[in-house]
Amino acid sequence: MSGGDGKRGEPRVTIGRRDFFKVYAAAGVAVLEGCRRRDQELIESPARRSTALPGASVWRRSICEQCGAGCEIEVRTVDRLAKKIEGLPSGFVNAGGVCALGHSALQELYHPDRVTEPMRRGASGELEPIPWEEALETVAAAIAEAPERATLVSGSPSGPLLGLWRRFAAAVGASPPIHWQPTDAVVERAAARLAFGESTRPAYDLARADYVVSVGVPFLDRWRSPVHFGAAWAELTADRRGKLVQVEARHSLTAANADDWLPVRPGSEGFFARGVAGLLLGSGAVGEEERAAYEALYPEAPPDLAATAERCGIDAGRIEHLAAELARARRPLVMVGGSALDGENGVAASAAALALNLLLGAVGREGGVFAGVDFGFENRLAGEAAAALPPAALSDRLAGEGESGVLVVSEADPLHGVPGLEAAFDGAGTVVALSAFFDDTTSRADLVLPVQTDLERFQAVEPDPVHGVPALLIASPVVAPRGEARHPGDVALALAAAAGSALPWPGFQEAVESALSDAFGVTRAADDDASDPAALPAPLIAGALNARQFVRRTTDAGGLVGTGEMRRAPAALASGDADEAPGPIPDPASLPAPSAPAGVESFAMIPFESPKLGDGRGANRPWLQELPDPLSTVMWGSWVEMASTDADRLGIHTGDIVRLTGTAAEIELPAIVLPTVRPGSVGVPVGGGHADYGRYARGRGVNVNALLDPDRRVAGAGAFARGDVRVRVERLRRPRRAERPVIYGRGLRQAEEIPVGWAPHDGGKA
Amino acid sequence: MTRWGMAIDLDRCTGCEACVVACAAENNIQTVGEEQAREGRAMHWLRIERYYEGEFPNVRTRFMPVLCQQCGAAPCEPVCPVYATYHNPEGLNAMVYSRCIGTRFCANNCPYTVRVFNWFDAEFPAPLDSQLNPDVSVRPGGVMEKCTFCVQRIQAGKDEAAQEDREVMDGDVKTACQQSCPTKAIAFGDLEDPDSEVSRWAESPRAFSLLGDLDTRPGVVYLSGTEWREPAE
Amino acid sequence: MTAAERHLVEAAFEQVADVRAVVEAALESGVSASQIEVRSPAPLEEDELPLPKPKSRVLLFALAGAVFGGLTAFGLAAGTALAYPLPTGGMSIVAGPPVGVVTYEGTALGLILMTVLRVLWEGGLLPGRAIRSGRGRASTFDHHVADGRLLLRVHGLTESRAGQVRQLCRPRAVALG
Amino acid sequence: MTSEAQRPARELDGELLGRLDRRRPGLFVGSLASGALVLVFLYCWGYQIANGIGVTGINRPVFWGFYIINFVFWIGISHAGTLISAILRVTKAEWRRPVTRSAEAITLFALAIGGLFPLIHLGRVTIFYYMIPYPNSRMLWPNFRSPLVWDIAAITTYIIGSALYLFLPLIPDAAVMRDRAAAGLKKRFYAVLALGWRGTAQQWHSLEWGIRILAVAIIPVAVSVHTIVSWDFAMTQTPGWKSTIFGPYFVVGAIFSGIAVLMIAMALLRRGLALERFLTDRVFNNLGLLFVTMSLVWGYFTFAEHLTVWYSGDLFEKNVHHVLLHGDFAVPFWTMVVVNLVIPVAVLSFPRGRRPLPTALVGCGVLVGMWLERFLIVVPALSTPRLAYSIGDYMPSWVELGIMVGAVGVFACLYFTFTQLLPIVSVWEMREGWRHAGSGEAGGAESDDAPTAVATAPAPGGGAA
Repeated sequence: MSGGDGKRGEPRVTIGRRDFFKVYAAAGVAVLEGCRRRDQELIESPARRSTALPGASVWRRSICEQCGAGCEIEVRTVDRLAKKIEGLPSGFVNAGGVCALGHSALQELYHPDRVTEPMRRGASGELEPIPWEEALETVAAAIAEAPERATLVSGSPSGPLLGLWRRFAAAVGASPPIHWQPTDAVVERAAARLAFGESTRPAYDLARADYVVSVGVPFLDRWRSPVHFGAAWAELTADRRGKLVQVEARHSLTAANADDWLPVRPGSEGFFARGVAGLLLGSGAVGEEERAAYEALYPEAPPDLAATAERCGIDAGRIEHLAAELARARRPLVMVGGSALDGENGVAASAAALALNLLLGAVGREGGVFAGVDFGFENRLAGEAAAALPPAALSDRLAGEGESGVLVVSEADPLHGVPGLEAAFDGAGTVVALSAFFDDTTSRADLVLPVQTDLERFQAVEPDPVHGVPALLIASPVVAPRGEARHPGDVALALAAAAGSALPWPGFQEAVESALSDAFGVTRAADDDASDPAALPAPLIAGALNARQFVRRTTDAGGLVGTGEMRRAPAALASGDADEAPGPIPDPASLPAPSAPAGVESFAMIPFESPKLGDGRGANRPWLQELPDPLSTVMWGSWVEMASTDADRLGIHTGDIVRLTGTAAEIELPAIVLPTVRPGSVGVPVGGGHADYGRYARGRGVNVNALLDPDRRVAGAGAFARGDVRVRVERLRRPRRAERPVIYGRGLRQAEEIPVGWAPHDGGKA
Repeated sequence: MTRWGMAIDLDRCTGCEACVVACAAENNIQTVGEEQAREGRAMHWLRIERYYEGEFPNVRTRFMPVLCQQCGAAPCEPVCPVYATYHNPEGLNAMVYSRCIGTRFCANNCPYTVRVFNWFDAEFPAPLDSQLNPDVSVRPGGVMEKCTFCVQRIQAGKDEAAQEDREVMDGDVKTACQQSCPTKAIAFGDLEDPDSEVSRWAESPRAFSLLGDLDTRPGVVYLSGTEWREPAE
Repeated sequence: MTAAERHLVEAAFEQVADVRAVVEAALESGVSASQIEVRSPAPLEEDELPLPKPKSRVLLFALAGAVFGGLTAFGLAAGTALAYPLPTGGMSIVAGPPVGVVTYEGTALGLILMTVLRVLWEGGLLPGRAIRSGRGRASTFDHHVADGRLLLRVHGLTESRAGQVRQLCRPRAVALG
Repeated sequence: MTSEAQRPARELDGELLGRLDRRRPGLFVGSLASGALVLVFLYCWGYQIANGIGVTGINRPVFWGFYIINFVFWIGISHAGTLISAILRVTKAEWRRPVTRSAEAITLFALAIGGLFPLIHLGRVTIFYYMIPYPNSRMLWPNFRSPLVWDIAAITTYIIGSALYLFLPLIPDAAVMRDRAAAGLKKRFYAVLALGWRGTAQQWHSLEWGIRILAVAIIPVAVSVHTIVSWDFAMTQTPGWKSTIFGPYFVVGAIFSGIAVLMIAMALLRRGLALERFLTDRVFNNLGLLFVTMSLVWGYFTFAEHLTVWYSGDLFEKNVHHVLLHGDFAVPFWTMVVVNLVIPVAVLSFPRGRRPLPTALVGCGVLVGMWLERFLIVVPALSTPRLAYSIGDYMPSWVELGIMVGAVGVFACLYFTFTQLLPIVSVWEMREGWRHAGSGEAGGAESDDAPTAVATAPAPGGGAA
């Protein structure tokens, strides 16, 4: 099930953003319905409560904000406590599914180590509770003192919230906030600007392609929406219709499920894309128009097969085979992301992979790649404020900030995510953390402001591009907030007011409502609650509306005519009148190959996000800690994946403690020897080794980010480069009892085979 | 008569383990902590078995969700001295926690090793206990447990159908794992009803029973387009 | 039994042969066999003394106990299955082999219990079942038995007859009373 | 029959009684030391009940561990006594006389401890009575299809039978103790035990009938007990357990370990109580022959068990077989083969090896070996389940070790106490034997306490198997 493309095979209609808003305007009232009441009122409303008998289940609709995917969920509540999260079957992105991380939002909500009251570091150095007003005034005063030296960091996936922080920064006179977002999001935009001339994240129509080459995209692990792409993958491969080829150095879960896995050398993905382009160009299967578009970007001759095979470290035959199949496929598609864009050459590499779609005619085509257009609500809330800065700006700012600045970190944990920031933090003046937990950053802060988690707050989310259809998801709170936690948006507004630069809204919800009113030209007073009861069954909370229903309602009302598909190709390619036409871009094939340090045997370390802990956000949930990693089956800790051949040579057995030595630091962790690791490389999951983050995460595992060099950047993107790090690996010892990795499939070291008996099913009769 | 059954399409399973967490959330399964998990005492009712075939770089990875197979002729049932596990009329291997004295005989006799044991009393530090499903009892220490096919959901589905004065229809009851599955690899329903989704899946030429030669007559059907071969020497 | 016949003679002997001689003489002198009781530290052979052989129905009771135990166990196992008809593991409601095993053990248990009960009953060893006419009562001469001697007790004698018996015993007895 | 012929018997009698009267400080020290182990046992069990069964090392998939191993081990040891003494009684082996009592006591105490282990093993021991059939408000009775309920039936029968089989022949000896004791608590205690035994002809007659019947009845019970214990394993689907040979294999193993412990106990008693006159070299020779026979029979069964598995090629069975013979469990497996088969045959095949000290040492080895055998039955099969993903391992915790060692203490404590309180050599049976010897044509009792022993001891092990 996919949203927004009701009629398959119809001629594509591209709509400009302005038209799009017009189309949606008629349905504005429906959206506003979700914004009518304040959260507490909603929960305490006698009318609502009458439906909720003691002990009876009430299902409330909400948005999952654990990542930026924008899965729509229903939350089962009993006696006003949240019990269970399920995917909304009509969900725009998830169509009923929820991932492991999404389920665990309940344990975030009810975590025993939540921050529930504002705290300030007292004279003793301990954090002590203080009243909200005092906390706000303290922060506001600090910002007002030297606003130009204030640094804001926001990690929320919500676009409108980021817009609000931008507005806040502009109002108080601080520099624009730093958007603490995944590397992919930053690099993809930069690469799309190069390849497609528009800096929108590409949206991939995986489900309707028939031959997909995924260059490093771990879309079944944790990338954008594993739920959506899982379903799309199932559709792609159903009845062996389509084929997925994973081109990735590490054997990720996606590689494990792919029909073919090409374990290219880490960092050589761009070279690989260029090599494949060369084969395609030479195959005669490429049309003139596509050839011209491609060669406009890459005037140089692509590398030949032998050079590609050599650089990528894989069999030339396999590359040739892949190119031949690509050329033959009816609806081929090349995706790029994950480890392909983690390295310093990430932008060039992913641009090269994206550009393959030009060769294949896959841009704007069904089963191809589209422009992942935002709804624009970030900007509506931000007004004229300057754009947010990329993550790497943080260490630049901290490095140059000097003593007395204020650092406000909202819903982000940069200390865990980036090495070397510790020292810079010491230099920063007052550190203010808006957080629900004492994570690495928060526990280091001078002031801690408790914020609400997903299910406690009013939500307005522009999801990551999945369908290529812009959407805004809105939901009311599901349960009352714990303790004194507040909405981070409300905190921003209160801070602005306290700093004497009050913004025009009393709260975040009103800000979103106001933006919707502006967008659709309707008044907030409009109310059609009674007009369409079927769409909102009584037990469901009015207010969680998604773009899909929005469209349906609009369609029912006759407001949306002849839509066809609403997604579109990147503007530059579709209309040809973009501001910046794509021109020649850096050829990754011309970049020098990374050289191994001489003398010591070094491994390419691939940090990766495991499906369960992600970037570390999931590390504080017991469900996720005790969830076995699907491939290594490790629970409760970090590990390093090694190839059997390397392990044999170094005398390492599964469970042995090994030391990884990088340029600046070393870490010790248990080895897991797998037959799927590319020799010469090691994989280490990120997200472990929190200095704090509640009882389930504290000190659990190892933070692999310690090995990264904070000065390495993805060129041209403002993101930290974490790919292709060279490390030395040595065996330390057999593990002590308490060090042994917790391996769920304990027998796997003895039996790698499948002992499964066959028999036809007989209906299970007794 | 109803025979509850489940079909799992291995060709659609990505091994993402969303079902495993969904199951824990629905069924109040305790997390045992690092030390206990290291001892092999993690309590997942549903596990994703991962197997590799072949050598690098031509390794094939297989995932197989394994849960209680709700056998028609369940080896776990006769060995229980106190009828704590028994066969209910709808084909479920029901567990009566309050009767279980913890001999663990049933677990030894389960060819699928899907039974898990509460080695200690469950701990849900407040307010994590706010999340507990009121429809499912929290098991005390010393008691065996396993997948119930979300029997509380089956009961809820029946109650709802009874209130609406109708039979339980296919699709009325969804297990937590099935509901959560992003790729819709799980079907659940009545195997006696030839029109149910699960029956239709079970008719597939790809369908097979896990360890079928034991003739335990499982209520879980697996579908796979490629053969799961037995190990060589 | 009259008061005059209440005299009791007890004598401890080292050898069975001595007892045999005394018993033979006593019987000849008109003492009834039923008046004579010999206590020994170990079982005597059947023909060692010219006294009537004791009778025992232990075997009969043992067999009856076996039948009773077997039937009880069968009823318990089969009855339980019928009362709680749970077809576990695809087995039939009353599954033969398990019932057989339980019946087997029940049979053995019934047999053992009845055997012991009957032994105790016959030996007058059950509480409240003292043997009539002073037999089996504690004697001041019991320690002789404990030390490995034989104890001859002749009950229900008149005074004169008691004197006679004493005379018979005197030459051979280790102790006499 | 002359008085001269009786004199040695009187002397022997006096000597035996003298031994019973003597103060034995060694026993007292032994009781004290084993009493300390009893405290260890109680502490560990109490700790486990208070904290949960999780204080053990068992896990998934090794759901059964040391407790079940020790259960089988002790039940096996319990076959020392009742079964062996019953066989010897039924076959009228004269040399049984000094042996039976100590053997039967071993049975009773081993059985009591063995029967305790399944309870220790329970997840919720506080409601163990759910397994017992009696009318109750829960409206459910036990499931008689479960081998565990068969176990309860069999062990109950066996423990009652063994206790009575120990008790019946003890009544005359209790009377001896009663009559030799000075008035007081001690006398009252023995009086209660003696039940008013006077040694009348009727009492002896009934007692002999009773012993005869019990001896016959207890043999099939003993066989059934260890067969049913084996069925706890053999009735399952588990590879490595599902075996038709397990019934007789377990019975043979039980008798084997029973004889081993009997040999050790007799060597200790002979030395500790200076019973050389009664537990003669001849007794040890005879038991040694029985011992080596059982070793060979055990070896035969072990070979047959593993040969069939190896030959079958069954995938899952072979996995278990592999870890046993070549894998993680190879060291204990081959150790077991050495101490259970190689050493006994090498030592006991020679008359010099069948003397008290060597037989006792071999017995110690066999005890270790038979414990390992039970370990190798329980753990490898469980840790190698069909679905290889769940393969696991097992390491006992200190609680399990404490209870295991403590159980030995409980056994020793009970045995020392018994030995102190009651004649460990059956007085009346010895007297009976001397009388038989005295009346027989073979001559005086001093020449040999059991002249017909060899002739009347046809390999009882064969009967048991």
